[in-house]
Amino acid sequence: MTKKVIIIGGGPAGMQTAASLLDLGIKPVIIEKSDRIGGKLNDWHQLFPTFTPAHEVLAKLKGSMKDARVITGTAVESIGKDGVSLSDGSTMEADAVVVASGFNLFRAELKEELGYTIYDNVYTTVDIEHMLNDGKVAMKDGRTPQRIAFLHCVGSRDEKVNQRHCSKVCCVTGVKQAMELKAMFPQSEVYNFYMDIRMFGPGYEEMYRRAQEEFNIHFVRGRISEASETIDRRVQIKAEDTLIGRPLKMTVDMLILIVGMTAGESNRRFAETKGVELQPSGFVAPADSFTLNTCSGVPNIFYAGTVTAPKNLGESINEGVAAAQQVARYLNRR
Amino acid sequence: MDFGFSINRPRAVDLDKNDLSVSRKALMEMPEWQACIGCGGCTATCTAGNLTQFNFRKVHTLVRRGDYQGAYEEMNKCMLCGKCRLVCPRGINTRGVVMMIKRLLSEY
Amino acid sequence: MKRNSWQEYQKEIADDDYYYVRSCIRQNFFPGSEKAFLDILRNDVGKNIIEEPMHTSCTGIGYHSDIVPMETIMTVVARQFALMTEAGFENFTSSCITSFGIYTEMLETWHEFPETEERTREYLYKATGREFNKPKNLAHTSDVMFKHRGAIAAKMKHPLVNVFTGRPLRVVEHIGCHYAKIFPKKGVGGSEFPYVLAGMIESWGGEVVDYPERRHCCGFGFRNYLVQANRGFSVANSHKKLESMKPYKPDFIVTNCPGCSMFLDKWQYTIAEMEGDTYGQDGRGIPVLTYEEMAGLVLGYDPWALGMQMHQVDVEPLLDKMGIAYDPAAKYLGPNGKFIGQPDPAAVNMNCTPTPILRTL
Amino acid sequence: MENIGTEILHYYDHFVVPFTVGVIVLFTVVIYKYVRWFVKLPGADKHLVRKGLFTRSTLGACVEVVSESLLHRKIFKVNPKLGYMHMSLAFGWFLLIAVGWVEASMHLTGIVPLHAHVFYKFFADPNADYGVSGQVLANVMDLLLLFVLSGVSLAWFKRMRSRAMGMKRATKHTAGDRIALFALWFIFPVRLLAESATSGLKGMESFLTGNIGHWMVSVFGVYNIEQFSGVMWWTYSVLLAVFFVSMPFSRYMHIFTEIPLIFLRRYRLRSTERHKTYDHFQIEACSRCGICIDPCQLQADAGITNVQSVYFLRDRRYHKLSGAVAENCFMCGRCETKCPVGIELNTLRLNSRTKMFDVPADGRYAYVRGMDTSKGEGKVGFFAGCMTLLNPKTLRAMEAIFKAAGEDVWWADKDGGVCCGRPLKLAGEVSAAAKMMEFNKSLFEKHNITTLVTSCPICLRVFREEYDLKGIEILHHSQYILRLMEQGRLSMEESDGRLFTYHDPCELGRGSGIYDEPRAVINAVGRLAEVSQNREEAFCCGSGLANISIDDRGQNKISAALADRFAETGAEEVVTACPLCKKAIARNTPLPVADIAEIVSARLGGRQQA
Repeated sequence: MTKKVIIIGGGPAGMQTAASLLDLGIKPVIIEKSDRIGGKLNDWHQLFPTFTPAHEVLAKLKGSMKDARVITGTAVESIGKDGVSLSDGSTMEADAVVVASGFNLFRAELKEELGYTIYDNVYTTVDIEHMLNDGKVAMKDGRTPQRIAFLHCVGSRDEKVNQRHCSKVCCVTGVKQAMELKAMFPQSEVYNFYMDIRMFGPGYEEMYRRAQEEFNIHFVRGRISEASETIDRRVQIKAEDTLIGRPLKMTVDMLILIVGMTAGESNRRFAETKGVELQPSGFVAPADSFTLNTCSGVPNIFYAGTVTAPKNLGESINEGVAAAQQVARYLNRR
Repeated sequence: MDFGFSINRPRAVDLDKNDLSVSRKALMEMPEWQACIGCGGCTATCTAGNLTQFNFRKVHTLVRRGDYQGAYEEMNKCMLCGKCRLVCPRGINTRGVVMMIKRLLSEY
Repeated sequence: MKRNSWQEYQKEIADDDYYYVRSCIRQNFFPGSEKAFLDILRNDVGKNIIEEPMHTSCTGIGYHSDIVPMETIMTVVARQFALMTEAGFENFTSSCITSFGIYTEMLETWHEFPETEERTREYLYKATGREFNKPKNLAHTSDVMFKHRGAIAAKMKHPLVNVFTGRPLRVVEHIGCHYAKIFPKKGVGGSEFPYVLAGMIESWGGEVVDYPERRHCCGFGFRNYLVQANRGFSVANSHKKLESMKPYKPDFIVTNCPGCSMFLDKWQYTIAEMEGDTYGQDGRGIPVLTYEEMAGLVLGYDPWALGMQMHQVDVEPLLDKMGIAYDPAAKYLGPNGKFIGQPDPAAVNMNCTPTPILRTL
Repeated sequence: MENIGTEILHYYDHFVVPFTVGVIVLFTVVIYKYVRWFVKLPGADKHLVRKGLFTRSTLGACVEVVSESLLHRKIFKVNPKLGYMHMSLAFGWFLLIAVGWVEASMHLTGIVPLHAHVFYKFFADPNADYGVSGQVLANVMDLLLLFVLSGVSLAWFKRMRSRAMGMKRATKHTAGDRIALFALWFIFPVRLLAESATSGLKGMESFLTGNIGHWMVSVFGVYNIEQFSGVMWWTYSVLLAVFFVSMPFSRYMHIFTEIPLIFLRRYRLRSTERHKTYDHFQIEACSRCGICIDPCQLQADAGITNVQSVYFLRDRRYHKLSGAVAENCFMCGRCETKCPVGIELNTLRLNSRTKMFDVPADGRYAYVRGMDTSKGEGKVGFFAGCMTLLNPKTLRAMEAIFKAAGEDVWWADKDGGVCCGRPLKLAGEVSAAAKMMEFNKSLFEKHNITTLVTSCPICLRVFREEYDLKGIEILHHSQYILRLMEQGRLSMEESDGRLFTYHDPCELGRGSGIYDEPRAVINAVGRLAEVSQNREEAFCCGSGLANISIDDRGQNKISAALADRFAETGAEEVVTACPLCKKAIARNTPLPVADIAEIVSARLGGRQQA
């Protein structure tokens, strides 16, 4: 008797779920809406806090799940009791479904006052990862930046854009990129504007300290509330340096918005299934947040990765392992 | 002409106009100074701060931002007792910071 | 300028039949502007607009200076609406940004707290025996002008183009804070990238200057100006804006708020006297226009009929650039031909030699 | 006149010119320096010299000159191999000169110029028979030369392998030092060759130079050796000249300078917080032997290798002293106790800082004027000090002890007070420190205390040395507690035999000479297991306030290096008597760390009192 398991999403969590299911003798199917697996890991350059090239991790994941069946270019429209319906109109039966559909990146355009897509030299951390992958980080007109500002918590902890949650990994991402850019442009000055620095993971705080001490990155506690373009297409920013209680203004060559994680856009659709509940943040709610992190209210629907909350890569991958275990337990018990 | 008022100077710390050369030099000499996370432990335990408005954290942060006005005079309130160094969670040589600010900024 | 986001902030603006209320202070500062608005709307655009002589101040300045209580201003606003209702109009348009903000604020308050509207109706009735309908459409007069910018463009005589170079004039637009900073959705383009004036400028051939302190307040701020001790703060705001726009070499500034027109213009004089800083071409200042004046010039109105001699910064260099013919001798003559007085030359416009004949008068 | 000229010319050869010039330059410079320094001494110091000149001090100085400048007794004590090297060079050379003088005076006739004494073998008459005394003297001279050469070879060896000499690190020298050193290394080997060649040619007998000379002549032939001897005498003279000329400008200035220093020191001259010319006698008496390098924990534990006293004195002497070098020192005093010349290293470091950082302090600390946050009425004052305020256990323990002893206490700074001033002083800001001192002094006087107890050795030292508190006895709390115990005012529980180890704080031990009282207190409440290096040799905790530039990593390394030493003793608890040491030790030691007051208060009999 072969049991059929569908994994929604071919990002790191989905890939690891597939790999772990294969280890347990279950052959899963990954349904990936884009045309390749790997999810957003495809876009990243180096991973914090070790500066490991993202493609190395991706290659490992790919290698461990190469026997799984992968359907790309197909999205899951809805999840039912006995399977899923797909964007091509077909349905696919399954004994269990693992939702590993991930997160969406916050659309920085929504923070209009920061000028993303309006001013030439406002970027997001995602743009920078792309530039790093392309091997050239530069201003719009190709000049080398002399002054760079990072703004933390763009689309996180912000009532004004209905993102009340902390996206958790952006702090360390911003610090990582600050270090990468400073290493690339040693003559430049790099400023990080933050509300809090939340260095929750192992080695993160140590990396933060290196950023300060060895890379001489300036950390200013205060949120940039306004950005404007100057005549030479640089960006004038205004913040309060809350530690001195004075407004602070400066002109930078690049303003980089450290964008947070928002709930995946498919969560809402999936939540139409009874037993799949959303949290106020829009992320899917696990059955309980201590012992059943990868389980839903439906016995044969499971979760892995950032579909339930912002997580770092290691946590997402671990959830793939955990979800596979839960799936196997469920299938064996039946 | 007397207007009965004059144009207020902007309160903003302007990193475009501030002369950052001294602060750069200081940070080069003492990179650990940049590791300050603004916890305020130094200011809370400060012997001089117990008796005056002297706020070490604020003054040294201003200096890092290139705002040197009055920093020397403020640092002269310090008694160099070293309590701040004992409490600093980031291990910053706070007394060294005081001495450096005084050495570099005596003419400001 | 990739500012397409203004399109996300659209507001409905009535097309015709406006009930018009004036501003308290503009009638003194820029007396030609409000008349020009009515003339343009009636004669050039062909719309129906009524100006009811019974209307009063909205008491907004008193309100923002903490001397007019909430209940009072609500009742005054209600009375204006009652006059509109009695006149048979539904579209309310206000010449003043402060008033526009007040009307918006009161309508929003009534919406959020219906009991306040009930109480206001009661006060109004007890005091005057009047009743009112809330306007179907509320717009600032600049919104109305924006709405009809295409019709004006069709009749344009002097586009916003430098006749010597053939290039668009560079225009700084400045929006009054109470236009969209309080209720961003009530302004065209919202508060970050307001489009109400920019739309006019672009329609009439000019180029909008986007400078870093574009959104900054002019510094009027009621109590900041009204109390002499605070004026240093007020002027500092205009100073900051002027410094920020300086490198863009704007040909003129246009605003939609009575206070902003006044302060961006007059503070240039103060700053020149205090610090010797002058702005604009050859240090002759940057002319500050109301949008009505801008529309009037575009449509070929006589600058002196528009009241532009009342400006602190001389507008002649701008008129020359636009290729507008004017009579220098008539600048300080009123409509009846009588000399209305002339300011002494000042640092800000020293290079503009006063007309010798008039000096002797 | 002509006679004299002929007689001098009798003992003349061109090769003596470099030597003669060298000697003239040497003595001119040395005398110029000494006279200038002495003339510029403050009047009070000159008075001390006049007062001491005809006392036993002078006699003592003479003895010390022999034992230290010639025999190098102190170096012997620290490091016998190094001592022998110095003694063989200094004492051996001295004897070569002295005996050589006797030999030349006895055997040369007429007016014998200086160089003829030095180059005696060259000018000696080969045909004259000086009898037994001549034989004896020639062999004694050879013996002395051998003695010096043994020292020289040790010096060569030391350069190549300093560890073999019992030194972990040897001094890094300046170019001038290297020239002088080079000359010194070759002077005696060349002298050996020159004298041997001449002995061989002239047929003079002696066990070393004579035998080598005969052998050389027999092997290489008379002609070659004649040529060779000319070259060697020239080389010898030039080497001496090079050495003499470079001497006053190199570390070898110490050879002479130690002598006046010994006399001046015997006359009770001391360096102070402000520079004076006496400092030059100390600075130039430094031989850069490098004995101060090994005890320095900055070098041993923190890897900081350019700030040790030898380098500090060198930089200061050549006007190259940087703030960074002057500041980077705990002034723990470990090097000072080892210095064979007895240079006041801490004081000199301090007055360098004063010169660099002291500025007029008028108007500073105006905010303390009229302030008084003290509490209590007692005649015994307790000054916790800034650092003790971060050690509330110590403070509580002192409270309990005072209460148990029934002492009425005046608390000077329980709710925060004004710093004692020593940290400022250690940073060189002596004028500012004076303001603090002035304030605290008047506070003590205002409250009419008769005893001042402090739990901070830093404060203790400045109270004792600078405050001039007349009629007020100043005690460290360890001394005070011991006194209470001895007076029977503290009823203590029976010793529970707990095994403690004790860390000597620098400021308390080497700084104030208080070693025994804390030990007595510990022995009264338990047992004491000493760490391997204690008392005068105790290590610094790495937290000393005098070091303004060391970073936290460096401090931590020094503190971490101590941890094992405490563990080795097998003790259950580390006791110290300084709030800074306590924190620094606790940072890296797994054992509990307590202030001496804590272990006493924990054992006060009848706990109801505590």
